[in-house]
Amino acid sequence: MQRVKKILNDTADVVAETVEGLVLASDGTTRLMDGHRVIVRQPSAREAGRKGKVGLLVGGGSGHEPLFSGLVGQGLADAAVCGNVFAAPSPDAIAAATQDIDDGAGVLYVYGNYAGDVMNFDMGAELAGDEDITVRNVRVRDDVAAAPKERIDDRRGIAGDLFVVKIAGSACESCDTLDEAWRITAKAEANTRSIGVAVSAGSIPETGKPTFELGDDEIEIGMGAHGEPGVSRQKIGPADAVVDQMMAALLPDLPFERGCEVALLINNLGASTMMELLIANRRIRHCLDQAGVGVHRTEIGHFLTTQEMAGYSITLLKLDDELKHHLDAPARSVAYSRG
Amino acid sequence: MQRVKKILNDTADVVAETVEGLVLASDGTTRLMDGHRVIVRQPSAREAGRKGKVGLLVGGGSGHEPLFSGLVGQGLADAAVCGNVFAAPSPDAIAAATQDIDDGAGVLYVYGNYAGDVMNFDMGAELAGDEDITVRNVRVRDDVAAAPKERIDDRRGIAGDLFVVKIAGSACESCDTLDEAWRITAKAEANTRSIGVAVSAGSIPETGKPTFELGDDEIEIGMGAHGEPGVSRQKIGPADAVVDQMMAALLPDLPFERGCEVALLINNLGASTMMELLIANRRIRHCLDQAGVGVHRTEIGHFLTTQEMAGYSITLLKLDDELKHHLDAPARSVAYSRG
Amino acid sequence: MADELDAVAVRAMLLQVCTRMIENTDRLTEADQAVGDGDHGIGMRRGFTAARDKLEALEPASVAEVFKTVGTAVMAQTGGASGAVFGTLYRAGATACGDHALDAATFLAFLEQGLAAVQKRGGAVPGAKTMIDALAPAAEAARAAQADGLAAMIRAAADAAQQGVQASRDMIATTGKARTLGERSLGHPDPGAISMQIQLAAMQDYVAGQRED
Amino acid sequence: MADELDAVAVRAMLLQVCTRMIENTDRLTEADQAVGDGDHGIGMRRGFTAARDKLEALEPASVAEVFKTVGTAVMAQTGGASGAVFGTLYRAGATACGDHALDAATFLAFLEQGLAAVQKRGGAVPGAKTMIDALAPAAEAARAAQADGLAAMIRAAADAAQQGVQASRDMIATTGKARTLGERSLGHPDPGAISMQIQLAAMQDYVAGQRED
Ligand SMILES: Nc1ncnc2c1ncn2[C@@H]1O[C@H](COP(=O)(O)OP(=O)(O)O)[C@@H](O)[C@H]1O
Ligand SMILES: Nc1ncnc2c1ncn2[C@@H]1O[C@H](COP(=O)(O)OP(=O)(O)O)[C@@H](O)[C@H]1O
Ligand SMILES: [Mg+2]
Ligand SMILES: [Mg+2]
Ligand SMILES: [Mg+2]
Ligand SMILES: [Mg+2]
Repeated sequence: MQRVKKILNDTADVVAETVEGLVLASDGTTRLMDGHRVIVRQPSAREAGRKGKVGLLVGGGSGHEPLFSGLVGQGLADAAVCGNVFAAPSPDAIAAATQDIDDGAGVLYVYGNYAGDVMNFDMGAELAGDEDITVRNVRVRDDVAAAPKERIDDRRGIAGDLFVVKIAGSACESCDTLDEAWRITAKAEANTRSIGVAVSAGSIPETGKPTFELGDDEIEIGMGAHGEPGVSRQKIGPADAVVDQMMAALLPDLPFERGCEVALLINNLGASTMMELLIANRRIRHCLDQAGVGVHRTEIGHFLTTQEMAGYSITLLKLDDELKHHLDAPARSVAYSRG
Repeated sequence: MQRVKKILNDTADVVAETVEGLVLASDGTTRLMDGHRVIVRQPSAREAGRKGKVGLLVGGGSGHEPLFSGLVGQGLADAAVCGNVFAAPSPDAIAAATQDIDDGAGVLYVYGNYAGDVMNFDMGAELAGDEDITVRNVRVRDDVAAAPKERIDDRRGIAGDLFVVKIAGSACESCDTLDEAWRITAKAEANTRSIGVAVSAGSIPETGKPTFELGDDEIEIGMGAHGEPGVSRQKIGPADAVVDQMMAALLPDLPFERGCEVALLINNLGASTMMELLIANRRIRHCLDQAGVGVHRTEIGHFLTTQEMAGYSITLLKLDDELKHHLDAPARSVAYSRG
Repeated sequence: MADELDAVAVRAMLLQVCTRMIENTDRLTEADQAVGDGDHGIGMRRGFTAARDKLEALEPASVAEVFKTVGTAVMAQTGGASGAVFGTLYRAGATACGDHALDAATFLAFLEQGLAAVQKRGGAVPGAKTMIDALAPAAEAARAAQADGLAAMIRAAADAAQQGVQASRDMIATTGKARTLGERSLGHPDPGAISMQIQLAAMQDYVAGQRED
Repeated sequence: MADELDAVAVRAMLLQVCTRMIENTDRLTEADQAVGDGDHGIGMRRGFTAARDKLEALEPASVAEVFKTVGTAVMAQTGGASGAVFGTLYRAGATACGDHALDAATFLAFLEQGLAAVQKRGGAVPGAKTMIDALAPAAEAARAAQADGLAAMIRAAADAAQQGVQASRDMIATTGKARTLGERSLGHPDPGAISMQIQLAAMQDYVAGQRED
């Protein structure tokens, strides 16, 4: 089979070149750590006059750009550690990033709940612990398709990362202690639910091959952010039916009840058209109206991608006043500038 | 041939459903005009206390989302008129939008320089003229691949639309007269140059067919925003070589000379990965460094798409203090929030 | 042989035009895929479907009203370059009809005023590979057939349009979305010219059918 | 027949492991495409290429140093789940070696301590369809072959790992990226288990080659 067509240099260099390009795209607001694929906010919080700030470290495998690396900046993460494509970063890089951003108040890690990330971030935290740095974790487990609610720890992190990192960024900016920033971030994580669908696969640049095969008329419901299989593979129906099925999985899970207010994220997994996402949004809002759920804020576009996978995910974050405050706080980065 | 796979309802309804979804995505900051596919800022400038503001109307064919409709908002356009997929909007919709936003100071039209748009916007302006509304046009002609510089009026508008609309939005917000807003916007347009490349085609939802065919190892240099052919079709080389070729067409055209400062836009035409754009950014910055051109601001992502076409364009806008001021002014919309 | 058509007959003739245009959606789309952005067929289908619906609902008071109805529907619903040019053709052409029934002189005026309006609107000259390259020869042939009556004039116009479509193959586009193709546009006929020819051929067939009655 | 390997020989044995792992890139990637995210082969290639480079530059002072070199390189360069688990296996296994040459007892300790560390690190139990399902039976077989010397022990371990790979076909994944596949993971072996088996088979072949010398 023909390699998937892309405009690349040597495929072994994609991650190194991507982080280089990301730093340049930040117009001086980030830098690359020496010897590691770690993108660090510049000036640092301390350099910008904010002493003793709780550090926020995010990261995971590459290939999902603009996340996580695009979320380093004011009101967001202090650093992002970038693994290889679809592979968690290594403990040494995580530890180095932790040391770089710690200013005495400890560091909060926010990352997706995958075996690889958990193991590597845990090892990184242990190495950082050797340097007397306190670390706490929030692992994003928003994908309702990954496991039933009773086994929430088996759920993986998908586009809900965006909201959790956004809120963590604001919390770490404003809270005095790591524990307080952790509490708010953990609440955001606990209130976030997502589900994705895909109609065609992405590919890993080094292999050049689609990571799965799907029939010409098939859709995968519950697709993971690396092309991991979802809950069902079926004939692709009209957009409204697809959305209805996704919403039926999302709404009862938390649950999102009548009278509650949410932030809504429709995330493009890669090659879907914005048109499809906007058409979905119509129906999502219809479903939310029916359920009596209000929308405080909508995000729609490419945030956590799976290379050129075609499909999208829907994320709902249930808000209270505290979460709303942190969600609406200003933020500036390559991938997310608001407020 | 199999239809291109997408998540849609009835393909005849895509535009109607897309504008509906866009308005909902704006969280109350836009509304849809009765009887027309026109998205209008809400509250209007007048309702927000800004009397006699110069109106800014943008628009063109649909299928390029998030532009133009995603650029309606504070510091940006007062309204966007949405044609069918790849088809300019009709004169009656343009005239209706013009009347809706005019507050006595006249209306500036900003749109891409295509025969269809020119004819329809001109007719719309004539209809508006019948109602004593003054209209001025800035037609974006940024695509250097479309015609040689001597025939600049034969050039079409591609992603440079973003910068021109951004600056027009700020100018219309702050200038007292239509002529002054026009002057600044026309300067922005005159200083903008773009070029695009594509490795695979987008499709029009109603036909479900790719709009062109390209060999498995081919790239089209100078690809238009509707899949119109470019200047050459060749074997796809490494990313750095592709970028070098694009920059060699861009830099001498204005020209962008040693010591000048630019805004840089790398626009995803649809299905390319952010990774590819970031990798390109690396090389673009290298080329700009070599040419002694500084970058004031970088935008990178999906702005003017061609459905699921894979490829990207590079836009340079040469800045002076006035343009920089208007480029940096705050803006809020579905597609573009900064500052 | 009807050498004059009243408003009701013109309505029937234009309904035939609508039907033919809708039937040719795929052909027109494919032609536009070769040299443009691939939407001409669906644009024309939208426009002429709207025109058909308006015509079907219309109790026509005049020939002018029939032409204008088509032009207005096409302009509003097609969008793009072709919505503007064909909308302009029918709307400007309508003003040539006055209160008259459609006879040879009126049809010639329709084509000539329509052509002038299209050229004024879009600024394209003959040879630029547009629908003008079917319309201009049609108008010219109509003028040459002035003395021959309506049916012969429409046939002459349709034949000339057909030749115009063929001639457009050898033209390099200098306007519209085919413009940047340059030499690559050679060998492909212009989509809008094909549309123009289909419309005139539909009129010809209608009038020929009338004649045989 | 070498029933004890010094640090230089262990280095040669692990170079053989690196070579085999690099050769199996495509097979491992395909296995991961079936049940995971399709990157296992390229991850292992990155990790074991780095390990090979480090080993080639190494003047090994001890067996422990050789194992640790591999573990550290794999952990730093592979990333993902497999970087963590194989990195942990070699690094934790290294601590079992002390200053000894590699004999049967040391190899058994390597496997058992490595296994324990991997289980502690990732929390996966046997039957969860991971590399543990090759490693645990290998360690068990090694213990049973305790009295038979190093070469026989490695052979027994490699054979058991091979059976573990087969057995993993019938397991439903409950960890890693295959987790959500549920029943759909049935029939496919675990990629990491295949890697474990390839590594033990490479060791076995090395020791067998040594013996024939
Ligand atoms: N300036 C012009 N004058 C006359 N006809 C034009 C002009 N520009 C384009 N056309 C016609 O429009 C046709 C294309 O129509 P269509 O595909 O519907 O519009 P678009 O180019 O906006 O996609 C061309 O084939 C050509 O015949
Ligand atoms: N918790 C765990 N314990 C042991 N091995 C694991 C665990 N999670 C995953 N693995 C192993 O890792 C393998 C996948 O490795 P790889 O594809 O490189 O990483 P990733 O899953 O991060 O893409 C699985 O086949 C499995 O053998
Ligand atoms: Mg992986
Ligand atoms: Mg068009
Ligand atoms: Mg067209
Ligand atoms: Mg994997």
